[in-house]
Amino acid sequence: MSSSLRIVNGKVHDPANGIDGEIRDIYISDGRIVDASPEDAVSIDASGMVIMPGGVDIHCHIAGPKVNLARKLQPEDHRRDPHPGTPYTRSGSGGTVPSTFATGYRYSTLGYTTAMEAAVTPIGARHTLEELHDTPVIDKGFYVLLGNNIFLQNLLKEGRRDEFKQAVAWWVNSTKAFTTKLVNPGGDEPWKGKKNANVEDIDEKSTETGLSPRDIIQAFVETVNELGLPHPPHIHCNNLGHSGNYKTTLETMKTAGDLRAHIAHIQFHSYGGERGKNPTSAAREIIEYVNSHPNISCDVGQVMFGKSTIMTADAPLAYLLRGFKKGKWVNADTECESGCGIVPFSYQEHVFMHTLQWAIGLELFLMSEDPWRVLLSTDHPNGGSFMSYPKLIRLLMDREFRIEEMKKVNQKALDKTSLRDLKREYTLNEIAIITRAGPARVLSLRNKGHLGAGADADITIYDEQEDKEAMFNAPRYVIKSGKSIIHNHEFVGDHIGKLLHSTPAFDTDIEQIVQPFFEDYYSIEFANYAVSDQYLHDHEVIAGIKTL
Amino acid sequence: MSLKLTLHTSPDVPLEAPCLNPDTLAGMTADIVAAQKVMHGNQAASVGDFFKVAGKANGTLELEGDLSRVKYIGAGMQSGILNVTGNVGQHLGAGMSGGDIRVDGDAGDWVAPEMRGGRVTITGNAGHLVGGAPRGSAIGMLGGEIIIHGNVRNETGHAMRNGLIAVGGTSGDFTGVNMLAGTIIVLGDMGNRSGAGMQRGSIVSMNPAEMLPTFTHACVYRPEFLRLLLLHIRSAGLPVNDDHIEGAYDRWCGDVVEVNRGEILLLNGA
Amino acid sequence: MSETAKENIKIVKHATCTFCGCVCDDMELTVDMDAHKITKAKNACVLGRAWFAEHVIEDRPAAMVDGKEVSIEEAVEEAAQTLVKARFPITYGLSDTTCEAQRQAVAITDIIHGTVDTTTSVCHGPSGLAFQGVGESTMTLGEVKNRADFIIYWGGNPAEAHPRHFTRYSVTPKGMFTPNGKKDRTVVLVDVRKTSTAPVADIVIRVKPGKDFELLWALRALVKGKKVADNIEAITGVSMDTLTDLVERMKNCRYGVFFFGMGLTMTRGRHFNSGALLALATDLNEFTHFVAKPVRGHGNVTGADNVVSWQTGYPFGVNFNLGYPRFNPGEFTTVDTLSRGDADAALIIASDPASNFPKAAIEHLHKIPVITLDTKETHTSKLAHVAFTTATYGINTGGTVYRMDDVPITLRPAFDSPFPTDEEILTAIRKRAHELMLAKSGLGAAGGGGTQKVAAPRKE
Amino acid sequence: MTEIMILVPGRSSKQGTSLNKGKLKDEYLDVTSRVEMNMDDMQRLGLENGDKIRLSNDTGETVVTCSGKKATDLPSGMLFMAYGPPSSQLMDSDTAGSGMPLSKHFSVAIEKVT
Repeated sequence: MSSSLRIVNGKVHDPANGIDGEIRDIYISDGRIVDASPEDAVSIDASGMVIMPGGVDIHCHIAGPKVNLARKLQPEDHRRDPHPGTPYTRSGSGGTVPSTFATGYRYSTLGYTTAMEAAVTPIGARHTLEELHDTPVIDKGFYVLLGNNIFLQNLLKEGRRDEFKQAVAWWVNSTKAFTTKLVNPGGDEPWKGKKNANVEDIDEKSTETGLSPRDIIQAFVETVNELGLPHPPHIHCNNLGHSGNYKTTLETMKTAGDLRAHIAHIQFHSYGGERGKNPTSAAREIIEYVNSHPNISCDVGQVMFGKSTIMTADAPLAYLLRGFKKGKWVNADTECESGCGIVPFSYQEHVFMHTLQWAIGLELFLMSEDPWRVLLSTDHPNGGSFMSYPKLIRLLMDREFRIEEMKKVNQKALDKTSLRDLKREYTLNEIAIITRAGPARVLSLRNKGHLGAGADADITIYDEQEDKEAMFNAPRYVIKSGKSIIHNHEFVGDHIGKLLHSTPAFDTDIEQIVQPFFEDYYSIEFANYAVSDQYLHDHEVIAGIKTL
Repeated sequence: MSLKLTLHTSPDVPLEAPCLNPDTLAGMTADIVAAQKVMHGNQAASVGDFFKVAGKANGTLELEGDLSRVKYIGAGMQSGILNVTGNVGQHLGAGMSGGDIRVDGDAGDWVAPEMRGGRVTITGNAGHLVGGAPRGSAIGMLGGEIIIHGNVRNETGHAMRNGLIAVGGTSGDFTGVNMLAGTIIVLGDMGNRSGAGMQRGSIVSMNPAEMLPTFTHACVYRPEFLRLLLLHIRSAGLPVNDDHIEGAYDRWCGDVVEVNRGEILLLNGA
Repeated sequence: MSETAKENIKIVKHATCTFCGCVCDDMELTVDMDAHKITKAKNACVLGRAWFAEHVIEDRPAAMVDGKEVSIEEAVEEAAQTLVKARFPITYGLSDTTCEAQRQAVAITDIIHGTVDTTTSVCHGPSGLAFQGVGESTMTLGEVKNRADFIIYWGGNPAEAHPRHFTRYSVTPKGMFTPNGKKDRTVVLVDVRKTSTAPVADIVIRVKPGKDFELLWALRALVKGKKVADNIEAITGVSMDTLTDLVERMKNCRYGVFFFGMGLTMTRGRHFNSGALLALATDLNEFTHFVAKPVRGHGNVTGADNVVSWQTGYPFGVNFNLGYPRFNPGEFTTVDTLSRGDADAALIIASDPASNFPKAAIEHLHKIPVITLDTKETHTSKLAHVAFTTATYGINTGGTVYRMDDVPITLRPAFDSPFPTDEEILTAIRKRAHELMLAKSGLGAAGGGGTQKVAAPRKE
Repeated sequence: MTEIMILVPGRSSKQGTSLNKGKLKDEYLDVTSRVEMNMDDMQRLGLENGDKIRLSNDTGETVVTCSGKKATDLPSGMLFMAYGPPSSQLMDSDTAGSGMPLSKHFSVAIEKVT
């Protein structure tokens, strides 16, 4: 394949550059989009087709220790969904937690070219990087779990905020992470140390540290904004899945004040009612706050009916879900850093709670006033596989289809929502925003999510079709970094993709402060903890943004 | 005349031949049958490379030869009759939902895993995991019946949810392990740990058996359903005698580790 | 890297011992660079000291075909041809090499549509099956050090097999919530004989051989408040009083841990023994925090599980005959593919099945072309068609290994070997096999020019 | 004299250290061809430390050297030896659909080799 391409006659959707369905030519040279047609360019005729930047998944679980445990756990899930190899590509297995190769290839068969693994323990960073190296085609990065880090909490408890900031920056560097992740902040210690208890209130102070979840959230929001990481703290709020949790979510967002914060899978945090009873939708309360606060971004974490796998650093949540079916359950404690829970799961139309979750996700999408900040995700594979994105897109774009699907679900649950009244249909341009331009902007990926000159030549070309699920399910062409990967629906090449990470500056003296703690409480050598550059395959440092 | 396939060349490595079932071959002429694809290890081959094909498909398929290296015979079968003269390999009748398989010989491991209906009869012995569930799955056989005249090995009826497995000889360890419901009858000795983790269902043996400490003796009685089942498997050719049919049985309840609604019935005074 | 050169002596700090699954990464190696020997391994246990001290550069050809020395290129070509020709090639071993090499080995197997299995299948493979049945509540070893106040060793003898397990991770270290070390913990040992681990234990429970399952099952019932048969002592050899006491201790501890060994996986009951223990640990989470961990053997057997899982979806016993991975222990595991006579070629990496396998499996190995990669001569390399001598991981090569608790560690090699690494040889075989497969499907050219270059061994 | 006992092959640190020298070296071969036996059993069977005994079962047989262990450490009727080529000779290859051959606790007949 030539390194220069010219894509002609296609309808271009490039919202970042204000282009909404115009017929335009796109030129590619040396992996980038360029202004003028290179001389030796090979042409692709995209007549009748829609051209978009490659998709960017801002929140998924595709690599690392917990993902691999979930893979090993479910041979029965892989068995029915094999992923055969081709002469150019490796084989693998699918299901809700595909093998690394299948993950990369399947993302690309949907037109996605970038995906971010949303929760990695620092000690598991090396493992995650090895898996990401074996996750082909897409560019990728990960968020490092720091919200239950005991050393960092000790610094906060002692009011050592500057050292806290240095340590956060050190940890991001040492793990090759993209940004920080908080999961159920403050919840690990009661889980591991108090016979499986959990923290329930954002202002509940820990007896050990004297810190509340709010203290931790606030410190991270301020610190990460000060450090100017490309993406703000990625927050999985407390009380995920519990009825009445929308108040916790609102309080979490308020804690950020006017600083940047990203709320992960916000659907799982938008429930009304009281703890343990009368769950209802609080989508309106949540989305109104998001709509009116431009510092907040979120991904929806839509629930899709069918098989899923709950895998989360929120161990108490997984244990709670395990209680319903008494099936197989994994708990995995990581020293000084995190918890983890895994439960095979299935969302069913007839179940009240599952329908409620499905409807709340759609409400959030349909009531969102700024698609640039309310982004598409299923929290893969928690709410459903990323392979269900095309169906989700159709649900958003096609009200007739939505009405048909609404007939299949638990009507009592639907009564608790306003979904029946929402008439909105997403446009192709809005889809391009919530799946490409928006996540790229929220992640500060300046070369992604758009088709302007200088952008990475990550491009998807779909046949324009009435059935949007069919359309988004099978792009005719996928180009990654200027290389043809899918051509006329067939794999014609392979590509390793690159690691996206950030390198905030820090004072190296912080290592002297971390080290003694480390020697006392970790089980590996401090010198062997930080991940060396040998684990970076092709990579790119994403520059931060200064907001303060 | 039915369709008859006679092995003329033994496979060097395992041969995977799920096409060897009366549904798939229905309506095919001998030439087309011979051209059907099979996998010889990792290499594609055709039925004719290994079998002489004669006759015409009429719902009955006859196989002959030592097929102990041939896997997935009768897999996914929905109807018709499959008769084998000779031994068969692993995964006989995997996932079958109907029809009748009879093997005059021995069968390898995984006879009729995830079976949903129909019948399998083996006149010789069978291997491990008869009517079982694949690893990781919580549900095995869903229906139908498996009659084995000889012996079976471990994990017979692993996680079965419905149906009947009857064994004329002995069974190995963990007979009916994790079973959800259904019936397993073993006329000979059972290995240890029968019924471990069972929720519901019945495991019956004519010989004394080592019971797990999580089973309790409930009573001695003459269960009516068992007489009917025993008459049924006697008619299928298993050596059920009048003492079995008229005898009283010790009823053990378990597994208390689970919901304690399963039972193991042992012929009293045996 | 923290090394200091002093004439011909080099010190390597924070090096990792890859002998057993403890993967202790606090070695300080003194290396005599002239003699190519590690003269001292500070912090190493008896096994680790032997691992480092006995490592010498072997006087062997780097590559042999049918016992005759050949160039590495020729051996790679012969290996690739042999594998591509085979209808049921198997890849086996992999627990004593780096993840980087393991990734190449799985790639080869995928490309040639073979079967890959690791020594896990004859180690904690049954625990892997149990995991797939019931899940697992588990932890990294630092959590044990920091939190565990109640530890049960079951069917394992770390005093002999993992000598530093007690002092480094589980019993004596002082941790965050266990400031007094051993004093803050109760240690129980369950085994069929009084092993050398017994002196560490506060309570020793001797179970009748082959009755672990019954004992674990009874404990599960008791933990759930259910009754068990009165003759439990006759069945298991353990009295009801002992069981009741154990149950109370388990339910009332703060952070309980099971470590279990091959006394469960290798005995009658196999995966159900491991499964019973994992289920018991899960049950106990109704009352307190309880975790379990198989105590793994070889240095990177856990890495092999991880690599095979992320590349195929399944941990071991994976077959690619149909062009995609399938998993079925008993069908695709190596003892079975060999003793049943299914395999028609074998690629064996860092393992010696000809010494440890059942008789029937060893007999079949003698009948088929075998390719071995090993650092030393073994029973298997002796019968091999193609035998490579490779550099020793952790001593001569860098790369990644996973500790028994899935924690990955980067190796710090001590000195160079004249032999190539497993990764280099396997990468060369993979590239050549890929070319040959492309040629087979008419998509690429495979000719004499395709042979992969690998650095020739440097003779002294 | 023949008697049936339960053989428990396992790891020992001696086996571990000797295999670093090489599996074809004398030390490893020696370590893996020794079996431990309850002293009372040895006395009853007229065996002394260093005597050769033949272990056999349906799968195969092997000749090993025996050494005594106190009854408190090793129960009567049980034998312990390090894994290795000799113990493999007695191992059946059936894995019961698990991949794992029974590698511990197999019954073997003991016979003094004279």
